[in-house]
Amino acid sequence: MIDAFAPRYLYLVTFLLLGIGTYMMIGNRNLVKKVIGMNLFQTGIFLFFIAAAYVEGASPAVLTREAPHVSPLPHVLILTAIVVGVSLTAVALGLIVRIYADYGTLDADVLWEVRHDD
Amino acid sequence: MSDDATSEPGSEPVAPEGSEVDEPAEESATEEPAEESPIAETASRPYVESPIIMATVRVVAPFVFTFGLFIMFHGADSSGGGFQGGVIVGTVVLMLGIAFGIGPTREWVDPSTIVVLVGLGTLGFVSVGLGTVALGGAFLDYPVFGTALGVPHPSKYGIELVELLIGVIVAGIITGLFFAIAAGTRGGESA
Amino acid sequence: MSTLEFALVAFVLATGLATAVLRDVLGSIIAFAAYSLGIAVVWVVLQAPDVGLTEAAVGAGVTTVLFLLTIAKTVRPSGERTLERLDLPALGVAVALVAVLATTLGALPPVGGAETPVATSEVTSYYLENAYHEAGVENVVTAVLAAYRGFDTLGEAVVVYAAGVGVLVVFQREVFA
Amino acid sequence: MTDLVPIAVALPIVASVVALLAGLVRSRSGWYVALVGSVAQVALTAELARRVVADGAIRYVVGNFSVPYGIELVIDGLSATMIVLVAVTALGVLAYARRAGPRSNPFYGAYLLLVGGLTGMSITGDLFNLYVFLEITGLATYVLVGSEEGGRSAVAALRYLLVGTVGASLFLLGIGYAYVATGTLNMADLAAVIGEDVGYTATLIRASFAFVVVGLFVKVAVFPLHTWQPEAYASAPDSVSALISALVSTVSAYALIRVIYTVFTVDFLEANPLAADLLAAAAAVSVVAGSVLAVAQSEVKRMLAYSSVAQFGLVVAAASLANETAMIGAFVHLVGHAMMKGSLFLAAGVVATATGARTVDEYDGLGERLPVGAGALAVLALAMVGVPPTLGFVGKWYIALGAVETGSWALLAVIVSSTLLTLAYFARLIERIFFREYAAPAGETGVAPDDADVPGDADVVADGNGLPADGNGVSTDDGDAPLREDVSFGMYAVVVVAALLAVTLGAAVFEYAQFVQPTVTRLLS
Repeated sequence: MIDAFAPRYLYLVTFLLLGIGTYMMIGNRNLVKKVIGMNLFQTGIFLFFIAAAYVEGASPAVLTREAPHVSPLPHVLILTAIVVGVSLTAVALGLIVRIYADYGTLDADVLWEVRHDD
Repeated sequence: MSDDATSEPGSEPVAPEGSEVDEPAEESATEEPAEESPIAETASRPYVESPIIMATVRVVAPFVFTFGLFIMFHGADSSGGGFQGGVIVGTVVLMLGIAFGIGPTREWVDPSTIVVLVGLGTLGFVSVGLGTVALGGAFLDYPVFGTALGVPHPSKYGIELVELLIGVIVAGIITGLFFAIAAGTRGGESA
Repeated sequence: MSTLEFALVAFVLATGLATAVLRDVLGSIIAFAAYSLGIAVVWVVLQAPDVGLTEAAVGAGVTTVLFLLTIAKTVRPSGERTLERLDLPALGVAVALVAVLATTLGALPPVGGAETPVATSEVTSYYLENAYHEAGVENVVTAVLAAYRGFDTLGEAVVVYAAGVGVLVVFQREVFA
Repeated sequence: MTDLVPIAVALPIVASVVALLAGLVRSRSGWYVALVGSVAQVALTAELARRVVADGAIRYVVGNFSVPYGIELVIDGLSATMIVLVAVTALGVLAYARRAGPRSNPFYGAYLLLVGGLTGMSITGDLFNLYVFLEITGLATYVLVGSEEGGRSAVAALRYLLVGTVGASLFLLGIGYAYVATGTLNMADLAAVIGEDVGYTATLIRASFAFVVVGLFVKVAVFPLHTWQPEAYASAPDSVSALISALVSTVSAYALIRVIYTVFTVDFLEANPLAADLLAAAAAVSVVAGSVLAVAQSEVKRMLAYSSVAQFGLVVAAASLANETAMIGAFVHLVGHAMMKGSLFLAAGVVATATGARTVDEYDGLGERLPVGAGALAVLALAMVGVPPTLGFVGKWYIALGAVETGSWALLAVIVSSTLLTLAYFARLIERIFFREYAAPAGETGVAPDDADVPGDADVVADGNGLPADGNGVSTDDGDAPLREDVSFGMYAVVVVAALLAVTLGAAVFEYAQFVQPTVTRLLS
């Protein structure tokens, strides 16, 4: 059991981060914290890819370093995904600033109420 | 690594700002829209007026800027690249904004210049792809620069060019986002 | 796994959890910045320095500043409590998700193994063998990013551009003023 | 010259940047840039579609690399359908947006980005590249939803952003599982490796399938993952509601079909009958729940939004059958739904602009007050219900035939009941429009007449007529349209042309079926 688990514990960390992110997006009422949760959720997935690329004892995928190298492809994918993540965060925060200017609150529960009164 | 250079100036001085603003706004959590009042005042007011921070930023900014450029071109042969470099260059403007106030910084970096930079960066990237097509290769087919224009190491310089363009886009957007979110909304006027 | 690695992962999980349970948004943001730094170090430990550098610049740097600017523009819930009240339905969903995901744990290849499909794949070895020869750069990550998967990177640049356009649309402006 | 393939993505992006930069020189110039860009995009995609008809599928590798290493773009019959649909719809909605707005240049920047993102999603043959374009599309959609004045659209956009990001992230996690199992990302290569080396019943492949499908279900808005959708459609500006209701879920559904059948293949569904059953079950629930919720809405745009939840259930049901006829039906319905639903939103926008009516109750006696708008709306609604010989009927007919061929009687029952349920919510609307008396509430006179605008719109007339790029030289019968204040001729023209097309295009479906037949056969082999 432990033998099977130990080499894969990073994947479990991925899952836990996804769990925390999910909890924050649903459970936290403050919109900013929901966006933080979204970031945690995404980094959880990044960990999945980077852990998959890792090879014990290998060096980074730079050819001046000696072989063996870790796989560069997941790193490239995650670089792109990080950029996507920060772009989404920026737009989300822009929306939050506007919501606050209009409603004066960032409480998701209150905002749903306000919306239904429209 | 660059962690300290990028995160430190950001997190420290802005922090007290949050605690100041929240009091007047908290009770307006009802129907009343908060209008412009908290926004207008924060946008015009410099963040901190600490001479120490101003002096530090004045000294550090050129180095961080150079470091950003270095990272931007460094990606070919070791870690780094346009995106990371662009972020660091953008951080310089953030530092200036925090040290000298957003208002003066915004006058110094003209807002429409940022839009132009970002637009030209994006256009430039697409044009590299279209350019290789025009030279008879595939989309983003860098070796064509070598066969058609005689550029030595065409792939390497193609990659560096793309990294530079990404750096320009990213630095511009970071600066722009900083200004835009710091300024907040502007009533109902649609531009 | 070394003690260092273990401590690092524990730090990441602890700061991640702290962002969720701290009621004060500022505290949550600071915890998130610490979390980002921690995870950036994890990337470096896992031999992904490019990703580490980006995470440090983006997660701990830009994202944190944007979060701070946002709460400076908005409101922090007043601190009558330090911790958030536990939301049971959300916890249920989160636990269910983790449980479902955990069922796949045994099927995943061990981390760090040299015989995983990722490490032995034709694509990986092709990149490592041909990057210098075909793309002319020593950093294979850069070669794949800008050359082999240049179209993705164009998309990435467009995403960044889209964020800029998006914020302009959201604020109904023409320039970043 | 196959280089047109990446240019189909590059062109809208360039146009988007030009629209943004033009705003610095002259504000409100974005619409003209978008017009030029969209016309060029229609021409480009039409040319690509013509080549697919003539020479079969086009495969293109960006950067001249070889296949699993570089990113491959593929245009076959189905992706050609999508890119033409995207381009034509974007152009059509532009004719409406000329007067209706929003008018800022960044808005049109985002508008064109959406076109670029959707085109990229349609033509990519690489799983991760699909994720990138999914996110470009997502970002553009979120901000377009949030482009309306007032807080409501911002709240809806933020909610959409959070839910949509979770969907896209789950999709990325699904890619991760597939990548960890195979070490490759090219769709065709993935299919080969999964079939030969990994096996269809491997846990990682099953997990990958589950996450990819759930992630895309969020984007398609299948019940119960649709929660972002009604508010997003209802609170966006009318032109945006039309554009995204017509395109975003449609291309996501296309991506779902593409991933299921190109990456996992029919063999996966055969090896895992439970997966196909779950797809069908989700579809059935979506059809019923979406329709019931639509009946319960009082706001017309929300009703139309819930109707989409139901209609996409139908498409997913067709996709789960793995049958050629049903698959053709799915695509006919995707195209038909895009056209009809987009136009219904535009028609609702025309009604709201001219009379201020936004709820079902306010539609009383609309037939007399606004005969053209109400008439077009009614025709489109009947086409959506599936009254022969409309486009809506033909799509459902093909799907039903597919269900009969595979002996899926339960799904057949769902399809038939979906027609009745669609009738239930649209009949309510039509009854109010034509069989109720208008009781003017005190002080309500619609929009005050301020600017007379007919001459200024001469150029829009041309766009309205240029819209149906797919044949059928329909002349707009607009003579009787009393142009009310703020409803431009272009707005009327789009809606009327779409209504006519919804009725007449049903006849062209047979030729379309012949066109996509080879692609569908290959997809399902």
